[in-house]
Amino acid sequence: MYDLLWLVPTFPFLGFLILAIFGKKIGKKLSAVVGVGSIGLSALITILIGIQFLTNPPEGHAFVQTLWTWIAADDFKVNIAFHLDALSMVFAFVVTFVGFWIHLYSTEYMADDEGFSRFFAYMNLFVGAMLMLVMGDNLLLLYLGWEGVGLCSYLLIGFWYRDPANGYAARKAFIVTRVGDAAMAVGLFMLFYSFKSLNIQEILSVAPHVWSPGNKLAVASTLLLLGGAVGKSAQLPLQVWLPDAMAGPTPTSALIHAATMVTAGVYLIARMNGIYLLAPLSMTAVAIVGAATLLVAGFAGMAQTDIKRVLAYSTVSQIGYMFLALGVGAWSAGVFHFMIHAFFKALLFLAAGAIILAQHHEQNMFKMGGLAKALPVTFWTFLIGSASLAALPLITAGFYSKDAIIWYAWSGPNGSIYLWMAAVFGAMVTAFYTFRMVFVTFFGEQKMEISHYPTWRVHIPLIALAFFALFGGFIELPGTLGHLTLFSDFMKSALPVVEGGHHEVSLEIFSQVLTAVLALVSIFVAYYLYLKNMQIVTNFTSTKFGHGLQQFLLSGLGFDWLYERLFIRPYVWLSRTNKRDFIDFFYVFLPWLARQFHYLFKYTQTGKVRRYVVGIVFGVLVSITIVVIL
Amino acid sequence: MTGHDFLKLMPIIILAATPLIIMLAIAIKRNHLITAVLSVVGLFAALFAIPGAKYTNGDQVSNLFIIDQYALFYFALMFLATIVIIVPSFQYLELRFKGNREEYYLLLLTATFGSVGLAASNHFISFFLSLEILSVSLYALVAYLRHQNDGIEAGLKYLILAAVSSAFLLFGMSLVYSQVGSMQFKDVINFLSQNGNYNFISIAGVALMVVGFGFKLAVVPFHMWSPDVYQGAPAPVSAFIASVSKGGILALLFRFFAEFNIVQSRPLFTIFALIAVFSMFVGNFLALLQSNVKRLLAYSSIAHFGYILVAFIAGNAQQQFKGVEAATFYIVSYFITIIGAFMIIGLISNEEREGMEMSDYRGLYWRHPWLSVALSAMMFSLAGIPLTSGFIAKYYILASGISTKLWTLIIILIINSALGVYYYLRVTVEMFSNVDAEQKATLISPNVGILSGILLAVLTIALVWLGVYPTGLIGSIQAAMF
Amino acid sequence: MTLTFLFAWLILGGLLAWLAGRWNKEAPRWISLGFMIVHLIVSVRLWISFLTNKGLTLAQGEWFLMEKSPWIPQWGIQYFLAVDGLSILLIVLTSFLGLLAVACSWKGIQERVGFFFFNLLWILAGISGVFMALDLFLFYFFWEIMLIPLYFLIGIWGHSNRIYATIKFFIFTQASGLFMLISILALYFIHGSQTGHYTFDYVELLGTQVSPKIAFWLMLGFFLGFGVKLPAVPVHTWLPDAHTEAPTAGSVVLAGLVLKAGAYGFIRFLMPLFPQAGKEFAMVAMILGIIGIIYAAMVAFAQNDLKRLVAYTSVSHMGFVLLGVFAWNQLALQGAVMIILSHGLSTGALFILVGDIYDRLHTRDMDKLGGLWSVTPRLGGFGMVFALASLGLPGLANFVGEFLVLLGVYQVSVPIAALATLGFIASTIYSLWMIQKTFFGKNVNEWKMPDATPREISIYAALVVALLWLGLFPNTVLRTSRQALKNLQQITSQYFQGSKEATTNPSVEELNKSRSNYGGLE
Amino acid sequence: MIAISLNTGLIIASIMFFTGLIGVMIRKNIMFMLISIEIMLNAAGLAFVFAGAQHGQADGQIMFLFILTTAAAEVAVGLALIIQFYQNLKRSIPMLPII
Repeated sequence: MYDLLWLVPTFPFLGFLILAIFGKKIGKKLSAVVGVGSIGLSALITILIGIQFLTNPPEGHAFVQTLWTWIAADDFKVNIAFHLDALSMVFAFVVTFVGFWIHLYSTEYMADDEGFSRFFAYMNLFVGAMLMLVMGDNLLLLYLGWEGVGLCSYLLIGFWYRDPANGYAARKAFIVTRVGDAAMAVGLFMLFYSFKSLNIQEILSVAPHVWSPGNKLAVASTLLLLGGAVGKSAQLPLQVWLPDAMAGPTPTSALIHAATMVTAGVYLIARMNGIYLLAPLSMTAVAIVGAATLLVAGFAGMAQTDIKRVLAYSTVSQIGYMFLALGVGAWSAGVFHFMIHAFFKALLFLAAGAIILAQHHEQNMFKMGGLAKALPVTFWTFLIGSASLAALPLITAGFYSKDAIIWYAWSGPNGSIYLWMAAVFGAMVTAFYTFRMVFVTFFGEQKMEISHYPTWRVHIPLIALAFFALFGGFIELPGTLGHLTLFSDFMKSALPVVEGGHHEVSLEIFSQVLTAVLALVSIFVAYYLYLKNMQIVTNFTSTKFGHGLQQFLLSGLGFDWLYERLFIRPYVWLSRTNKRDFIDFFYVFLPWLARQFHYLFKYTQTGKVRRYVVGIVFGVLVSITIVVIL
Repeated sequence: MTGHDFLKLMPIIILAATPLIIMLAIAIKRNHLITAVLSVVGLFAALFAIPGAKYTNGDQVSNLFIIDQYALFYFALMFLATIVIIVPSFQYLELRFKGNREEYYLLLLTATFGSVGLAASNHFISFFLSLEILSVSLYALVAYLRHQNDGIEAGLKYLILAAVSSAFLLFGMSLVYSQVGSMQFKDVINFLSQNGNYNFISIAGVALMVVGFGFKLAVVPFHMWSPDVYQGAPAPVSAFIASVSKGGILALLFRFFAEFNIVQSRPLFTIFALIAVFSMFVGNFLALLQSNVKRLLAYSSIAHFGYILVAFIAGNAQQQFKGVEAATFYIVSYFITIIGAFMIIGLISNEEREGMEMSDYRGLYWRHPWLSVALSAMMFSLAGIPLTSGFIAKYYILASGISTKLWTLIIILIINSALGVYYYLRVTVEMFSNVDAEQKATLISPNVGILSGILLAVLTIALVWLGVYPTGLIGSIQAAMF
Repeated sequence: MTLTFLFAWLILGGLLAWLAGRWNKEAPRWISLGFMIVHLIVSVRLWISFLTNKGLTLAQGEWFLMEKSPWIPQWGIQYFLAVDGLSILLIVLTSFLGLLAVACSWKGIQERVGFFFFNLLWILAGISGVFMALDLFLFYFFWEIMLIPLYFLIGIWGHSNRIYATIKFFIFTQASGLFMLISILALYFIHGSQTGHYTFDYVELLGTQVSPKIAFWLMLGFFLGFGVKLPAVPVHTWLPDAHTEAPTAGSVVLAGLVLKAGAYGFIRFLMPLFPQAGKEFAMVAMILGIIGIIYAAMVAFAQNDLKRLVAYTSVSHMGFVLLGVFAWNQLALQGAVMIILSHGLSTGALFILVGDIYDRLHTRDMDKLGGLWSVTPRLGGFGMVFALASLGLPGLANFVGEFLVLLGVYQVSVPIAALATLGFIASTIYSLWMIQKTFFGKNVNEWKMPDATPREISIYAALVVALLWLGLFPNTVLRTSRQALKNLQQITSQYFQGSKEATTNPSVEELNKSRSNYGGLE
Repeated sequence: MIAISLNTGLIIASIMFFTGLIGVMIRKNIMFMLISIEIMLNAAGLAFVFAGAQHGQADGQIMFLFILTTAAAEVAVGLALIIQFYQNLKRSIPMLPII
């Protein structure tokens, strides 16, 4: 069964080719079939391989399938090969499974859009590129997938190309990720020259021998990889592009900017755990980046009015959690949270899509209201998703995955009390803005009538994802609540086991109880502020300080404003002033100089004979003086 | 005058006899065609006498002339050049001159005689006499179209300036003679190389003689006459001045300074170097924005003789690339180009005026493709672009310059040839730019006869042939050098 | 005999096209198309025969095919054509792009068609000559022959300001060529005085011992000659003018091939002839390369004329080649060759596209364009692919080259490689900007134009396939050029020791020991 | 038998030469220019005679004879041109200010 591994990425690429070339000709119906079918097939194969991987895993818990040698120059040899182990299994499963539901959903969401086949072509290309990324056997192939997904996010954000704002958002996304990719490329060079190969497994196995822990090169290369990860996963310095990426169609936001692409950074760090362990400094850096991002994104999420931007900021903050988990060394907890997050965040986005569809494409939450009764299925699935996001204790999967991270933030090998406090506070803020969103959109009186009632193609994906958002968490229970570690045993083969928990069990209970209580409290506060009497909020924001704070948070804590002044304006000004390429002035000066000489000598050609005789005499005088002098 | 000398001088004698025969013919019946044919036949006879002169040994013919391989090579070159010039002159005179045209050929032949005399002279007297014969016949030739004043003015201007420069030349010669005691070039040069540096009067004399050379070659301080004379003179005569007259003087210059190593004597080296540098710069800069094609060619010939002087200064240090070989190759390629160019100017003219202005050549590509191909080939050869003999010539000069490490001169030569490219390209640009309607009326439509057509084709093919496969000419030049 | 055929065939084709042009308009097109197809077949067959038989393992100084006959014996000049891996690749590129240039000027050129194709084919003849000539004089001869037809091409069929552009281009290349000629001659004399045998034969001239001071000046002469053609930054300003005014075919040939002559010159002549001077100058040249990349990218971003923008992008890409050549190790050189090929394809494609847009809308001003995707989705699609190729998207050809160059440069100096990677970002900015301004956004001026015709689609499809093939299967190309580049490094091995070990990593045995116990993966 | 030394002779000749030269440069009338040219040529001839006398050879004087003849030829052609020039003026053919 393993030999069919190469089919998994090939189907989406095939789908892309068919749709790109024959898209217009085969009409919407057929392109839908091709688009969804290719992802469905690839999901099917992934699941089959997954089952076989669980039942009788390949020797060494890893299977490699080499297709052909990609580049072979001097001692640099890279081939197109797929590496399947537990980690890539999880990612591949999530990408294809969640991807399939989103494709099914978007057949209806994009039904009346004239770029229908183009949309599915891009989506298939994205899934293909993401699979290359997660299953790449060497870092260059990973880089190929990395840039491929960056490209698809650019194409899909700018999908409605008629509006230049979408174009701007798309370019912003691609360029910011490209900044990260440049850093990552330098990291790749560094790795190549330390290990003479870019093959991931080889690097991980040879690393401990080549580098002593804390080695300068290890720290540098891991930090550079972190730079790449930060760019792609929209973490702190480079997180400005994700909120604007909401300009794309909602299924795109669901698939790319929630479930899969943005977690590519998590995959990279998890995959390269070997060298990260050798550089504790970078581990703490990852943790700090994660913690800071989750706080910044959380605060920003509180003040958003557009439903999709709230979800965007919540995605940034949840990935912050994953980075935090990886930073403290809780590898499998981070990946587990990735999986769970993929489910409920995709669910939330799809539901939000359904809401937007139903509200004449209105995205401002405060213009909606009272949809609970009008769209029951959407409401309940949205509620489950939000509960899971807010980590409602015991019942939602989100609780288990986030709680594990919060606990390891303290007890993990690299954890510290401050990280724990940041994580807890972050959880509280998450709960607040999530339920603020729920109350504002679904409760209160209905301001707009429903323009479009979602059909089965919307409901089934929502329900499926809701199921996982609820029950996905039970495969990994924390020590205090039944200690079921199905997921981490599965991940043992790929990721180092976390020897956390050297603190007593009582501390663990204390942190779980504390987070649960704080979550509930903030839900109540959200209920009180945004449902009971909105007045408090409105008159707070009317005060000068309140309004300033709201604008500050709304703009994502002013990063955009800062980057605009720091990078964009100088670059644009510098290139605009140099439009005529000042080096050219020198080459324009030369002919001018020649022309001046021309006019200078022109005086000698007066046409008068007597002037010419003077010329001759002048010549004689000069030669005589030369003879005298020399 | 032994029989052997007689055989040696046969080419010059035949050349001298031809004008006499023509005078007799004119006396019998004044016919333009017969005169032209007679002069061509005379020139061919002189040409065929050259092999005879070559294989009789003994070069010195009386102490005035020396007919060695070098002189005979230049004889052949000048005879051919004059033959080629006669064809367009014939057509030009038919078109533009109503008076009696036969005397033109007399003057032309005497001028060639003077120039040939220069190439063979070995003595001050023969040098001066040949120079004067050449100059006087040129005065009349320049002013031949006597019903128009610009020709006469050019003639007068040329006369006065030539007279002044030959006065300087003579005065220089007298100073040199006063020190050396003999007028033979050999003795003069031996005297100079032994005690040149401290005998002030002899060096001053040579410096004054340089004025004579400089004027005839139209190099910088003495160049001012050439644009006006080229413009005023009829096109074939300008061709003659630019080629044969300068060729003769150059041959003499090289013979005079053959054994004398220029680089050693500081004053002469500085003078010639300055002249070369300024000729290149002034020639190119003045030609840059010139809209009159004849004046443009005049300035470009100033620049080209600046390049040749670089080869002259390089001298004969390097046995592989002798300066004189480079200069001779350059002269041959220059002859072909300049005569061809002036011939085309001659063809593009009607009764009132010659096609001198740049605008007369607008859109020539689409009106007369073959004529414009010829002119472009000539322009590219002047610019020194490969596939033309101009490139090989420039390469030859560069090689001789580099072999004697004249780095500054070489760099200046490079810069100038880049400058030169500009105005040669402007001519080709003019030719392939589109003609707008109303301007079409004023254009002169060239009437290219069969003979001049063939001649042009021969010249262009020779140009390209020397550019692609120059071994033949290089071989004969290397054989002819002393 | 095939080598002489390769360039003589095109000269013959040019003449035939011109003669045919006097009778009817269509004949020259078909003639030149036919000649180019034959040329492509011959060069591809040459490449295949190179790959199949022992061509891959030529020892140093051995050539796969060689033709030598005396030309001007007095000066030791021979008609010496020879081909190794590197030249074959470039000749195939010449014939491929030449064919596309002929195809893309099918409708664009209406008046004086015969003379147009005469010039086009003679440029290609000059270029294929440059890639084969191994006698320095013959190399210079072809180097200059390329100029005249291009001068006519731009001068006659160019756009509004063509005269200024074509004269500027001509003088730039002519002057720099002359400086190169001085260096060639000086080398010729030094070799002659040392060995007594005056020759321009490249193989013989390789060994000449030149004193470092003089060698530096000679190397500078060559650098100027090739730098102007490359174009390296300080002397690049002729390229944008020449491109904006050239007809489409002229731009394709200019960007695709004429620039490559400069790059080829660097690899073949500059470093092997003056290795020591090259090594000393390497750092300066690399800094120039970086300035080239960043500076040109920024200027490109500011342009509003589409063709001028693409012209500056090729200046930026050629900055990478400069880096690769002066890093002078196997990786960087392989990368430089890859960039040469992929840049030829991607920029050639962009120019054809811009030419097609210009033929339809008669404007290249990006401010007027916009929203073309809705009018012509196919053109938009292809434009997107070519823009992505030019920004170096992995999977397409440019990335492989740029990655290898940076890898090679990293080994020589880390800061330069890091700075050069900024080039990735800068190239993204201008490529996306170009796409946004032409294809996306609202169709403000309601452009109505027909979508790509089958002829155009076949050209674009050929280019896309070529770009993908080079991007995903670059090994055939890398294999072809590997031995040739190894030989070149062999020549300069005295000054450039092989790939230097990275700074701090351990000795080699330890590495092998650890790798052996893992039993290496592939 | 040489009364005058070479240097004095040369000085006389050069004085004469430069007077002629200045004459050409200053005078506006073309006839006078021809006269000054004659003076210059004779001065050169004189220098030759002195040089010849210095070495006791006849070459200098022979040279002077040649100089005389050629100077005469030049002036003759010059006068012919001037006459033709003024004839054209009578037929009012425009004149370029060359003097």
